Amino acid sequence: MTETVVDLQHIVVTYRAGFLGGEAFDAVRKVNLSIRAGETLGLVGESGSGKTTLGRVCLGLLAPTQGVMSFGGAPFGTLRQRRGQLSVVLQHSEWALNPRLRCGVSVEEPLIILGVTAEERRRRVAAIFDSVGLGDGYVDRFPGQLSGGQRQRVSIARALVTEPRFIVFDEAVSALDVSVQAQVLNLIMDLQHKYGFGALFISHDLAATRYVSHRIAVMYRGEIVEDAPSERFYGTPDHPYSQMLMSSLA
Amino acid sequence: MSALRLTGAALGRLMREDKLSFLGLVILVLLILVGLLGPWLPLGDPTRIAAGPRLGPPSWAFPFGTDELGRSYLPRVVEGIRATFLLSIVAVSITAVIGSFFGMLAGYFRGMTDHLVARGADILFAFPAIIVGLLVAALMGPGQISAVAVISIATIPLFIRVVRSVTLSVAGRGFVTASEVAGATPWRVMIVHILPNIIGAVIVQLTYAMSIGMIIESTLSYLGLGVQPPQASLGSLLREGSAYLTIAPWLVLSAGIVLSLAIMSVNLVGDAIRDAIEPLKGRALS
Amino acid sequence: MRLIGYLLPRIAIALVTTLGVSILVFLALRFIPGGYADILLGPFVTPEARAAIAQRYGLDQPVVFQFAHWLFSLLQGDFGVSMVTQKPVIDEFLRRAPVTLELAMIALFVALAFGVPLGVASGVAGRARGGFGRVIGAVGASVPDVVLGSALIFVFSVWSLWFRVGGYVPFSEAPVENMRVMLLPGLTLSVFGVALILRTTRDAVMQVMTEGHITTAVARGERPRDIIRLHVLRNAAIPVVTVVTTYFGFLLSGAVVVEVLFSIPGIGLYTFNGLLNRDYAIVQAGVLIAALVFISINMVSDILYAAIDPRVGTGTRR
Amino acid sequence: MSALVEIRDLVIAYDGAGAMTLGLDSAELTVARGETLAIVGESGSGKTTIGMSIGRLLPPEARIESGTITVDGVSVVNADAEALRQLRRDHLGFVFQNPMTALDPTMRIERQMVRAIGGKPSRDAIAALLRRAELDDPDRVMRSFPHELSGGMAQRVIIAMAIARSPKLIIADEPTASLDASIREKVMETLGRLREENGASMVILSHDLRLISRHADRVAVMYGGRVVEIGQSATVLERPAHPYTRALIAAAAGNEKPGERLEPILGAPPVLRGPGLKCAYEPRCGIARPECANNRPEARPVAARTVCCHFAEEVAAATSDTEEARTE
Repeated sequence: MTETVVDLQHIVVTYRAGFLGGEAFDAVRKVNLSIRAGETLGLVGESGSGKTTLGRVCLGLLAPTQGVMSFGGAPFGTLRQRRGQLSVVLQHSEWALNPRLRCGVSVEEPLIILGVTAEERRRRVAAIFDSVGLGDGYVDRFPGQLSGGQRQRVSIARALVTEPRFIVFDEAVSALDVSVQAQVLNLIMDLQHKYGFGALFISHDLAATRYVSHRIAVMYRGEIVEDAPSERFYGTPDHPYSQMLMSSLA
Repeated sequence: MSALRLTGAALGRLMREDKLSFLGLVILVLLILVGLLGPWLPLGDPTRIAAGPRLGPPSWAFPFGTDELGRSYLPRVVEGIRATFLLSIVAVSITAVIGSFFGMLAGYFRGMTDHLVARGADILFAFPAIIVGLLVAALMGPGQISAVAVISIATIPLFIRVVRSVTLSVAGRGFVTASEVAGATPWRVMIVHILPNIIGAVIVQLTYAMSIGMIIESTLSYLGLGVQPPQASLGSLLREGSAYLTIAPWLVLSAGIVLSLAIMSVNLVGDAIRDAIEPLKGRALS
Repeated sequence: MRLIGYLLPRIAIALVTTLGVSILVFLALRFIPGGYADILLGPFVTPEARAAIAQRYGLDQPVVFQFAHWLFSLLQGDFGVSMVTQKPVIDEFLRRAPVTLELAMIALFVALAFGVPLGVASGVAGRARGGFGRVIGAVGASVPDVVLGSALIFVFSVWSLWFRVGGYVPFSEAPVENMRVMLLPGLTLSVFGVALILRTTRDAVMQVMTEGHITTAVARGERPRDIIRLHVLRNAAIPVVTVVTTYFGFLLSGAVVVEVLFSIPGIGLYTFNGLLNRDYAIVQAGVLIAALVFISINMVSDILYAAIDPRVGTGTRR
Repeated sequence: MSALVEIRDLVIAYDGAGAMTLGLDSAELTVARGETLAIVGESGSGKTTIGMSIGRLLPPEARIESGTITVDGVSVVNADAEALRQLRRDHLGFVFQNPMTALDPTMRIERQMVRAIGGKPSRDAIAALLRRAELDDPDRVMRSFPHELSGGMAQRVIIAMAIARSPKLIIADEPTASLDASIREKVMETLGRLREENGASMVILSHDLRLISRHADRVAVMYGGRVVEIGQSATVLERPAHPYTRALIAAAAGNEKPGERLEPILGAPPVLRGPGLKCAYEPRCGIARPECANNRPEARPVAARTVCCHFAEEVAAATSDTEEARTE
């Protein structure tokens, strides 16, 4: 069960500013990373560290300037070919769901794209709503009628409905209140035990990341300066930058 | 809530909060009804020659007076309303379809598509409407079809720009990214996610394009480039009436006032829809 | 440095647009019913003259050469020859340009003088639904020039009140007479401008008022007058500049109907008469000049953006 | 020496689309002179509303229904525009959450500083003020536009503006929320030092419990538009007497043991349609009893702080036991 889900080798992403090829800026520099099934890798860094860019590379939304991203041991291919195998949960819960569609319809979409039959879709959508703790009637509600935490649960349900092998959580709890954050963090951990997906948990909040991840990679100015089991971050990590991040938790 | 009750409530709130727009809505509905039901209304026969004195002033029998052939001008103006509305609606519908399609493509695909569509819009935008009218009249000769073409050419660039910017903002939202990651094709994303979320802005632009369309139609027809006799639109009636402007001003004024009311009502309804979609909350400075 | 990096692409875009416009006009004129060539040559022309004109316009060569030839002659200022007067069309346009320019200046001045202040006042007044700004904006934008012009002509034909319709006199020769003729059409054109600028300014001001730095200014206890003068106006300027330049571009090249109504001898009237006389060289030149004016005016507004908003051109999204 | 700020029985309502919601449900609060008071609360708790109401900087759709707000004896609720303007200019200093949107994007920093200081300050005076806010290259900062500054520098400019006219009270709305963790601590230290140098009081609105414990003398916890617990920071954070405060501390990730599970607060923050007749926290409270659902607890002193809970003693006692258990 511990096959590698996502593997990044020497990934470099260069942004070229300006119309006539202005100065180049390396958002990600020579990153090597791999995530196994059932494991959550926390990716911590401040704004501008390149963590979101790396997340987009892992999702196949952004082709790296250099380096190879392989998925399940094979070249990534296209999102179309990989449909149903990976998904994403994003930060702002007010835009996580299409306001015009009922929650059930939003969660059903990945199954429609996979070509699953209507009967099977209805069954799996109902099941996934229960497993995220939103049974009885939430399926037919519109996102506008839900609280931030509930909307985030629906987007997690959508991310899980095709039982993908890999999920990226990009600042998925940062916009939530502290009390609701804990609910969603626990939900992510419980669902990982149940479905065994590999996860990349991107956040600027070391406390939340440390709680939910098995391993943590600290990113600073496009490079990974430390990659260690999360227990290390309850004590004193090696790299000075990691220690500085820890100081804000004291 | 049934759609009927929903619109009823919205109308009620509109009447209380925004009397101006409500007035606009009432005028628009009245004009459309009169335009559609004209022939069955007791307004007189638009074609009956010498129904009254030639160039007679407004009177009970002929509320809008009579034209140079003694025809009552009221039923002719009513016929004109229908022609002007119909012509503008046809033109604006073409604009909406083409404008939304290319605007959405440019806003969603970005890159080269965006540049091509933007340059295309810039090229069309460079021609003021009436100048396009001259060119089209030279090409296809005056008439309803060229009027429709001119209105579309003049309003498509505006439409593309608005739809493009709205699409840009919607495409950046989480639910679009999530659908892309799930492997949805660009077409599915546009139809299921983007279109329903920009339809509000499209409708607002539609009303504004309608009012621009009616201005263009009346100007073209006045210059003899638009609707030609025997067909009649508010613009062509303005043209006919202007020949007798100083001696029988009621011809031009009646058609002109009705045309202005039509355009104003469409503008006001557009404002109301725009405020309903994203209310602009100002702020007191104290 | 910032400006060059920002303007270079803008200039490139303007050139591409100009090329596109000229291709469009060139092709349009070629598909005129009855064939551009026949119309250009006219039915009564002797064979030799026909050959000479064909050679002059390169009508025998493939379309691409014709276009290159046509474009090259344009760049040298040769906008073709009027079929009626056989004189270069460009001279007539240059002779009439000041008239249209004067009309445009009057309309723009009135539109700015009323549109901006009313727009700011109405915007600052905020949500007042029945705001006077909205009423003026709605009415002004809804009365077509044709209707307003006709109404003014009728009123002043009955009680002349110093104004005169027709009989244009250049400002240099007789300023008062000139004003008597030009004020009415100028005002007619300005009404739509007032409404357009008023609505845009009002929306821009209301939008700026919701921005964070206005809250900071209020929290600092700045006087409302100062907040408007120093913070609101400049931040609301870009949308207003956009609409003003677009409107001015329209005035310079699209105000045909007012020139026809008030028989003002500007380029609009000249182009319109060109169409009536099927003198397509005039129509072609008129359309091209209108588009070129519009494109260059938009270039001006791009430069103004960079001057007003320091973020423009540095890639920071506004 | 009366308190600098006294808020009594304040009710503020928000007119949403069609529905009215209560921002504050007869809230009580006092800020002593020279004190740093932190107001902690989640979305909908009313913390921003009460903080901003001190300077009556409320959004247009907010209405003060009833209650009084006095700053240094001046009533804010019925102050006319001019009096309010002078109060803000001379006695209040504001620091906002997002420094990038709080500065005029089209105006250089120097001119904006002049607006804050008022009158005709010399360049050196402005530079000195910026240096006090620990901006080491004031000349460059003065010449730049807001978008040319980093988040941290922009926030320091705003802090300099806030203390420009040595206000009696600084109101900081989530001052470090949009800053990176590395500079958050330094910016808070600067703010605290400048407050002390001016002898001003400060109100900090925040949802970050750790930040509060290091920088505030007292802390007020808000829930459902009311102050449910207020007292010395150490007392309240180490031995909370209100079930919500305790649950909030337990739910926050950061001080749990590796592998230890966080205790989330089930349900979601309340939306108040009208005055509360029962304890607003009752639906989510772990120790709720019938009495909590019938009558609304009033503020009363318990274990050296003020609490709105019928069973505060029980909560205070319970936390002190688990506290010992945890520290062994």
